[in-house]
This record gives sequence, C-alpha cells and structure tokens, in this order.
Amino acid sequence: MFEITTHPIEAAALGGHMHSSSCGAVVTFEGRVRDHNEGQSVLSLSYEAFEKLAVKEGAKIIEEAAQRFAINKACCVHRIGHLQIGDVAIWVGVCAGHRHAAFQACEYVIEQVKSRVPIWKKEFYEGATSHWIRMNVLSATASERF
Amino acid sequence: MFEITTHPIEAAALGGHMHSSSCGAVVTFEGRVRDHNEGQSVLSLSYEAFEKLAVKEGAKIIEEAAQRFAINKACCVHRIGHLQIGDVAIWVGVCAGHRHAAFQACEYVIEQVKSRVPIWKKEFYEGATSHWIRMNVLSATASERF
Amino acid sequence: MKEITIHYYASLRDLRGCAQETLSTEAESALQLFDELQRDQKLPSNRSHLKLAINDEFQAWETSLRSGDRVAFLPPFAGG
Amino acid sequence: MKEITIHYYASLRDLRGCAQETLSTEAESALQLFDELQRDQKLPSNRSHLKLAINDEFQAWETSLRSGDRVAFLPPFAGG
Repeated sequence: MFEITTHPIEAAALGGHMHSSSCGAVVTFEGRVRDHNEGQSVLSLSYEAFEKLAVKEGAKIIEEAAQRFAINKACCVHRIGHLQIGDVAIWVGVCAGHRHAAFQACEYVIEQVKSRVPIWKKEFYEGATSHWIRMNVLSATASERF
Repeated sequence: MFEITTHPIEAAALGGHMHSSSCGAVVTFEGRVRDHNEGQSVLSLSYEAFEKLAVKEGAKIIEEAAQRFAINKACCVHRIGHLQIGDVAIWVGVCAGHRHAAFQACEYVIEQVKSRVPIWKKEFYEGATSHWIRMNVLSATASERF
Repeated sequence: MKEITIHYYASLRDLRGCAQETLSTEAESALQLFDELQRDQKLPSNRSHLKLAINDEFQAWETSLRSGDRVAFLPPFAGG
Repeated sequence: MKEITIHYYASLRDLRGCAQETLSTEAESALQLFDELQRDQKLPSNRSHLKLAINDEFQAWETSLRSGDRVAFLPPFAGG
C-alpha cells in the first residue's frame, strides 16, 4: 500500500498494522523534518505532490519490493503540505519472515520513492527565505546558458 | 541503551523516544515470535538470559554502533520469559541524520545481539515437546563421540 | 493544431509563473513542445534533469502528442 | 584446591541436570575444569560451540582460575 496524505503520520498506529503471525521481523523507517540541511538551519518544510502519478508510481514500488524480497507486506505513507521540525514526512513499514529481507525491502522502498515518485520539497529558512530542494541542478543549467 | 526486560515490549512507546530535532531518519526493528520455524509449527517461546553478562555485552554493541555509524542514538530491548505468537521479543531503534547510517546501525545491532549476547530460546511445539534453539550443534558433537 | 494543457509543479511553477496553461501547438512530440515553450526562457534551457508525464503517466520525450493531452514537465523529485 | 562455582544455562543446564554447582578442583584453567567436568558425559564432548565466562565477563579458555571464581559454560546463543 502506498498513500499520500495531508494528515499527520501516526507511526505507532501504522506500525501496529504491520504484524501477522507468520512475520518474524518488522522493519520501519521514519523520515522526519530535520532542523538543518546542508549547513543551513531549517525552520519548516513544505511538500507538494503530483498526486495521481505519485500514487501510481508508489504502488509500483511496493509491488516491486514484494517481488524482489521475501516479505509478507510493505507499506509507505508520504505526507504533503506544510510540516514542522520533527514531523514525520514519510513512513515505510515492512514485515517479513526473516530480518534481512525486511531491512532490504524497507531501504529499497525509501530509496525508490525518493528517486521515482513526483514529490517536491521546499525548505523555509530564517529571514523568510525558501528554496525548492534540488532546484539548483536546474538553475546551474540555466546559468551555463550564458 | 540496552535493556533486558520481563515485561511486554511496547514498540510504539519506545519509538516515540527515538526522536530528536536533528534526526532525519528513524529505523526500527521488531523481532516477533513466529508461528513456525524450520518447517515446524511453533506454539510459544521461552527466552532466558545470563542477565549480567547480557547487559554488559549489549551495552558494548550499542556503543560500537554509535562509533561505527553516523547516528545520534541507538537503543535495544530484549524480552525474556514466556512469549506467545506475535509478541515482540526484541526491539531495536536507531535515529540518525541520514537514512543509510540508520539502516546500517539498526541491522548491525540486531546481528551482533543475536551472535554475542548470552540469551537462549526454547521453542514449544504441539504435543508438549520443546527444543532449545541451536542446541543441535551440541548434540551433533555428542553423537560424533561414538 | 493540437490543444494541449501543460501542468507545472514546484520550482517549474515558480519559474513559469503559472500552475497550468492550455495552448494550441503544432509540436509533434513532448520534446518539440518543450523546445517551443523554452524559447521565452521561462523554462530551464536543458531538460536533462526533467521528467515528462502525459495523461498522468511517465513518458519518453519522443512520445507524440494528441489534441487534449495533459502534459507535465517535472523538476527533480525530492520526496522523503 | 580452589573453590569454584559453575553456572549452567539453557540446554547445558538440562544436560547437566543443575543450574549451578560448587566444587573443589585443582584445575589450573577453565579449559582443565571443563575437561574434568566433561568426563561424566554430562557436558558436550566438544567445547568448540561453547563460550566461557568468568565472574560475569567473557574469557579465553586458557584463563587461569582462582578460588572463588564463578565460571559459566555458555551454549550457543539464540537471542532475537
């Protein structure tokens, strides 16, 4: 299951759903809003998604994880909207018979979601400045123009 | 922090303690009692520890994880006594600035705890039979005697 | 002429100054459409860091366009 | 003669038939003590899968024993 939500992510509640009696291992990942990034102090974040495509691509990733690794279930929820320091932006949970598959699948899901799902992040800094993360690759290209 | 407990492990509560505002990633592992092992249907489990030594060795592993990987905090709790299917036997939580270190440290802790901490597990099966896990290596040795 | 709606997200929306626009074009492919739109400098000069979606599916830049298509040029993802 | 207390856990306790015993021995090392105890077949013939602790610390089998030491022979661990 892959989901985009505008509501706070309740990691504890999500974790409670991951269990089945044939599952020996549950691995979870929480990505939280940090108070700094690349040396800059961050006040808050805003996430935006191309929702229809994000949900399709996310579901594909979950399906891939289930095929590649010996797991029982994988689940990922990504929050969008304005988030404060410490808020959970993304949660991934995997349950499996054995631990190594659970670790591998969980890391696979988070890696793939970060690189393939159309979600964007804007950081807000002191002094009312803000910045779309990874936008620099675009402006670098623009400046090369001259 | 490494702890041995006779009480049920509340993964949700433990997870809630893992956060700090400089932490971008929290990875947790729950090892739960499965209803089967190596083809046999398991009814329940019993864990026993050499507690004094277990707590020392566990603390060493947590310290090593903090030195080897760029993490903020690692924590492990192992339950002992009689456990039912689905009960959490071990919980590991790691928080870090970045996800890869959190995954690595979490898997390191569980691997090391399994191989180095003096804890033993007895499985109970249908028909009132039971078996100390990994005892077979000892009996194999005993039978080689003849 | 084809009627195409183009959606912009995140940094591209800021750069373009709008979230979507609809226009008539003779562009055969998404690639030609991008080049046409890029001329006013309100899109990056280089599309190597962008991805493309047509009707809510990822597509290759060479995909031909049909009237009514919804096109989105997507800046680098930064979820998680 | 040294007074040594030996602790048994899990499968070794079952094999030995007790959780601890105290005995007087002339064994110089934990290794010699194990060999002495193993003669009655109530311990595995081979100690390659066992670990050793003296006074709640892991130790090498060659460690010399002193009177009052608490020794534990530890079967293969199976936590987690």
